[in-house]
Parts: sequence; C-alpha cells; structure tokens
Amino acid sequence: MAENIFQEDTVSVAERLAAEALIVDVDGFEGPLDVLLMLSRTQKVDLRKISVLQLARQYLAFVEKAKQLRLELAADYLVMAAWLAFLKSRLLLPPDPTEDGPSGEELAAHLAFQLERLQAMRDAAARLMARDRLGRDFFARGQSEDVTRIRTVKYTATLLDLMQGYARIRTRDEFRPFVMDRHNVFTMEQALERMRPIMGYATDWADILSFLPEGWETDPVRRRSATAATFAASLELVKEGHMEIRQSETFAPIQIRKRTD
Amino acid sequence: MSQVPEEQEETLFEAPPMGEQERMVEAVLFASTEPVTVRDLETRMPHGCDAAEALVRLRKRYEGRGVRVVKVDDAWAIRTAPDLGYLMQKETVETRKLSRAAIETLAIIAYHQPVTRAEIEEIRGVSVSRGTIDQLLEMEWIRFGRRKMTPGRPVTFVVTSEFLDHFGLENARDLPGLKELRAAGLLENRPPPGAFSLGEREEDDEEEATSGQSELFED
Amino acid sequence: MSQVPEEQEETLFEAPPMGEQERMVEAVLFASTEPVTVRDLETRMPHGCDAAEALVRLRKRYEGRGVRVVKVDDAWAIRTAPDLGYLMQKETVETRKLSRAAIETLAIIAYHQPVTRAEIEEIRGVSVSRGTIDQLLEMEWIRFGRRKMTPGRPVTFVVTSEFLDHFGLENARDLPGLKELRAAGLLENRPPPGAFSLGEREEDDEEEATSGQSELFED
Repeated sequence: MAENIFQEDTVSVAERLAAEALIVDVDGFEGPLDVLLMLSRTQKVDLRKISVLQLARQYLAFVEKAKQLRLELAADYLVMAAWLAFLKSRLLLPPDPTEDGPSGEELAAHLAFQLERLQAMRDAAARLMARDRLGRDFFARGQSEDVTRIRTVKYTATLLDLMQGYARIRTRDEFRPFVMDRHNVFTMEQALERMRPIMGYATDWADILSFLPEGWETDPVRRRSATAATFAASLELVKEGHMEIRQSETFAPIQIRKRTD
Repeated sequence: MSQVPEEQEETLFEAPPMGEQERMVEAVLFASTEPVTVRDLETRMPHGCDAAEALVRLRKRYEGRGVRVVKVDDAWAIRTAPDLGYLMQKETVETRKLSRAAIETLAIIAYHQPVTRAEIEEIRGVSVSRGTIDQLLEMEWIRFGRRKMTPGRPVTFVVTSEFLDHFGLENARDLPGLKELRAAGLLENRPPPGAFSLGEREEDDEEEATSGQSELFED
Repeated sequence: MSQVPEEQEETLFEAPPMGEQERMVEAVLFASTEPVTVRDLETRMPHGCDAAEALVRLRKRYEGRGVRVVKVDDAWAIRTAPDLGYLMQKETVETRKLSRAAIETLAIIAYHQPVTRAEIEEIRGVSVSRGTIDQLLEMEWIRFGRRKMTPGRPVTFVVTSEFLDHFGLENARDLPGLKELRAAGLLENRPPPGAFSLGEREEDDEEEATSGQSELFED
C-alpha cells in the first residue's frame, strides 16, 4: 500500500512551482480551505468537475514544499494534509468491503461541494458589495423635517444594549449594595410635601431659602441637601403651573411666588 | 455610474436635456442637509446646465403636491406642504436611550421572568426605583405576572409581546445565553474572580428560565 | 392633534380622495429619513385611508425621476436615483471598511439565514472571530434570529432591514443570484459524509469516525 502511494506521489514540476508560489503568500490565506480553493483554480475547470485527487496532490506538494523551506505552517494546514493523504489513499485503492464509513468518492464529492459553496459565497459577497449602496450611490433625505413643536420623548433600546446590560450585571466582579446614609438627606418628595400646603400664601416673591424646613438651615450638609430638594420641588411646582420662579442674575437669590392668573 | 460613456462625452460640449437637469436638481435638493443655492447646484451639475431654469420647472412640477420646492433666503429646499404639517407630528418624537438602570432591570426581567422586585434588586445589587419599573410598565415592555407563592405573595414582572416585537424576538427564550454573549464578544473573556464558570451560570439561567416558563403556564 | 374636530367627524364617513391620500403619503415619506411602514402611514392618515394603494400610485408617479419610491422590507422610503450618485459627493457617507472576513460572513448570513455561527464556520472553513460578528451587529446589518431547533439550540443570525436599505433590496429574497444558488444546491447545509468535517478539525480522528458514522444513518 505504501509503495503504491509512493508511486502515485510523483508531482509534476508545474505543481511544485504552484506550491512554491503559494508558500510565499501563505499569510494571505484564510486557512486550508482557502488554499485549496486557490489551488483548484489552476485546474481551469468548472469547480463541479474538479479532480479532487489532483487537488490533494497539489496540496500535499504545497505542505511538502513548506517543510523543505522549514516554514512553520499552522496546525490546521497539517491536519488538512493528513486528511487529504487519507482521502488520496481511499481514492486510489479499491474499496475494502469490510471497512465501514463513507467511500473516497463521497468524501471527495463533499470537499468539492465545500469548495464550490465557498466560491459561490465569495462571488455573492462581491456582487453584494458592488450593488448601489445607500450613502454612496443613492441617498436618503438629507434633512428630516421639524414642523411642530410637540415633542414626545420615546425611550428606546436595542437588543445589543439589553444584552450588554445583562452581561454587565452577570460579570460584575463584586457588587456591594450601595447603602446611603439618609439621615442628612432631605428628598424632593419631602420638600414637595412641605411646600404644597404653604405655597398658597406666597403671593409675593420670596427667596426659596426661606422655605427650608426647621432644623436644616445651620448644619452645612443638611442645608445643602434641603436647598437642593427645595429647589427641585420649586421647579416641579413651576412645571405643574402652581408657581413662578425667577433669578435676577447668576448666583443671585432664587425667588418663587404663587402663580396669579 | 450607470451613465453611458458617450453621454458623458457629449456633456463636454452640450448640457444634458432639461428633463435630466430637473432630475439632478430634484435629487440634490432631496439629499442635501441644508438648502442649496443655484450656484452650488451648478458647480455640482455637469458643465453648461441651467440650474435656475431647472428649478423653475421643478417648482412647477411640485405645485399642489404633498411637498413643495421653496426658497429659503437665496437657497432652495424641498419642504412639506403646509396643509399637511399635522401629519409630521411623529417626526418630532424624540427618541432617547433608556437609562442604564432601566436597561439592566429590563434585561433581568427578560432573562429571569417571572421575577419579583426583590429578586431584581438582588441580581442588580442595588435597589430598583419605582420610576424605573413604572417607566417600563408605561412603555408596555413589561407587565405584572402572577403572584409568587412565597410569603407575602409578591407580584412578579414578565416581558410583554410588545417587548418581543421591539427586539425582534419570537420568544424570550430566543435571547442569547451567556456563552453566546461571550462568543459574540459582548462579554469580557476573563471569568470574574472567585465566581463560578460562565458555563455553570448559563445552566443556572436555563433552569430558571424553564421553571419560570412552566410556572407561567401552570394555571 | 391639530386636526379640526369637524374634519375628524367627516372622516368617519368618508376617506379623503385618493389624490389627497397620495399627497399625504408623499409628505410623510419625504419628511422621514427612515423607511415608514404602511401601518405607520395609516395610523397617521385620517381614518379610512388606503396607504398601500396610495403608495402604488406614488411609486408610479416617481418612476424615472430624480428620486424614487422604494420598498424596504415592509416599509417604504424615498431615495435618490442611483445614476445621480455622482452629484452627491458632499453627502457621501464613508462606510467603515469591512474586512474580507466580515464581507464574507455578511454574505453567508444574508444567503443562508437564519444561520448559526457553526454553520458560518463550516462554510468558510475557518473560525469566525468575535470582532467580525460584533462589528456587523454594531452596524445593525445583522441581528439575532430565533434559536435553531437542534441540540444546544444555538442562536442564529439574520440580516436586518437596515441591511436591505443599505444595499437597495426590497427583501432578502431579492439578493442577487439567490435562486440560482438555491437551484445549484449551494445553500444547503449538507452534512459531511461520516468521518470528517472541516469545522471539527481539532477533534480526535478516531472519535470523529465513530460519531460521524452514526450521524450518517440518522437521516
């Protein structure tokens, strides 16, 4: 058997040269299938009529040449070589009736199919990229119109956001529940609660600081929180149409009063 | 691009026919992000074109249509006919990205439904504000599921068919698992220190998902 | 909202004339940069309108003009005629240069969708890098499809309507050469005969031989 293969293994000069040419550019290939597709072109026939046996020889010559040049080929190139050597022996030897498994012809046909399919996808990709394209050959409206002032906010998210969000939670190195000391925090809700019953009396402009709750004016931390909450609550009341707010200049006192109309 | 070479040759000597010039002006006004001046039009169009004349014709062509060719200062633009302005309200919808908190909450509901608020907080590691849940309910991306059979019988949340619609999913189970997220490059490759492997976690997820779904159909 | 109540009253009984409906569709399509669905059109138009019919007429009206009415998936948009692209150098958007791997992966997803990562790798004969899928997802040219009903229920990828819009396709069935490829059997997911599959190269040969054979007789 070994002798048989050996005799069949004589590779033509042309194939040797083709292999050498491939070696020069092995980094430019995307793997064994890519190399096989390239080699198959040298047969100058329809991919459906390709001789897989010849292809196997060419590929083995390519790997052999690489070895001679002491070139490191990636493992998958060598695995493919081993498989093609196996395929070659199957194709050359008469089928062994005691052996199970697909015949050499079946294996060869599948390889030819894979090559044809890959080539077809490459052609399809090229045709796709050569199409008229949005933003290059044809164009969308340059200026979408903005005619009414009614503005509704619509919240949206993409599936990618969702998944990244989930991934973020599930891979968080450690999570520490965030505990806040609420002792010195005056919330906007509290401020609103405080202001609602008394705002009816604010017919004249009054500094919002006069609305701070008792006991919050002196301690700087508490005062800051209460001021922020009162300010936010004032804005809320203005938004609801109950109050008016003004500030004469930057950093001047902020004043509010009941809306009169 | 699809112009025949001879035609292009010709334009060196002779301007394209007026109908063709009208098409050019139409396309440029449509695609431009701002109004275009006659001069600008002519520098873009083949030599010898009369953009002003093409504009007059185009303007006439659009008379009475849903859009019009209008002059803005000394430039030209295509604008909606004023009587149809009411149709354009939707164009002013402002889309904003959901907040990170909302996205995370939504993701947890999608992956773990039916899930209670306490469970969401446990997974996120922070408390979930009422506003976040309310917002998702209002968007109709989540709804209340059945109550959990645990003490206090807390309500649960599940995602809605609107949610599936928006994200192009047929079923919440079509959401990619952690392994796939990682394969797609959405997860850092390094496993979190001290945590179980991602594979194990995914199994957990799947179990939860199935038990969740069965619960959904229990009664 | 700005509709006069009497008008609304009227539309309960009678839709506006078709010419008027055509104007409305024209205005909405012109105002939007994104494709608009028939459903969306009809919710904006007065009650009783037939947006689909108005679209057919509008499309005809714009035949041969500088802009065209095109269908993208289940939505409609106005786009400039491709032969006038050379006038729009100013508007041209630089698209990110895609690697050969990304282009091939995109084509495989488009022609084989819904397709799993393993199937893409089987076709290309090399593994798909994380960055490639990620990039295509980010460009919104592909998205996750439903899971495959095979062991492990792997996620699949499909192309989006943004993809169709970008390449001027009405739907994925219009991909160039699709019919021929299908007729030639090149879109089939043909399992390798027994022992060896290129996708599984790393595995032990002997193991493959046995597992592969049983697979052969399974179907």
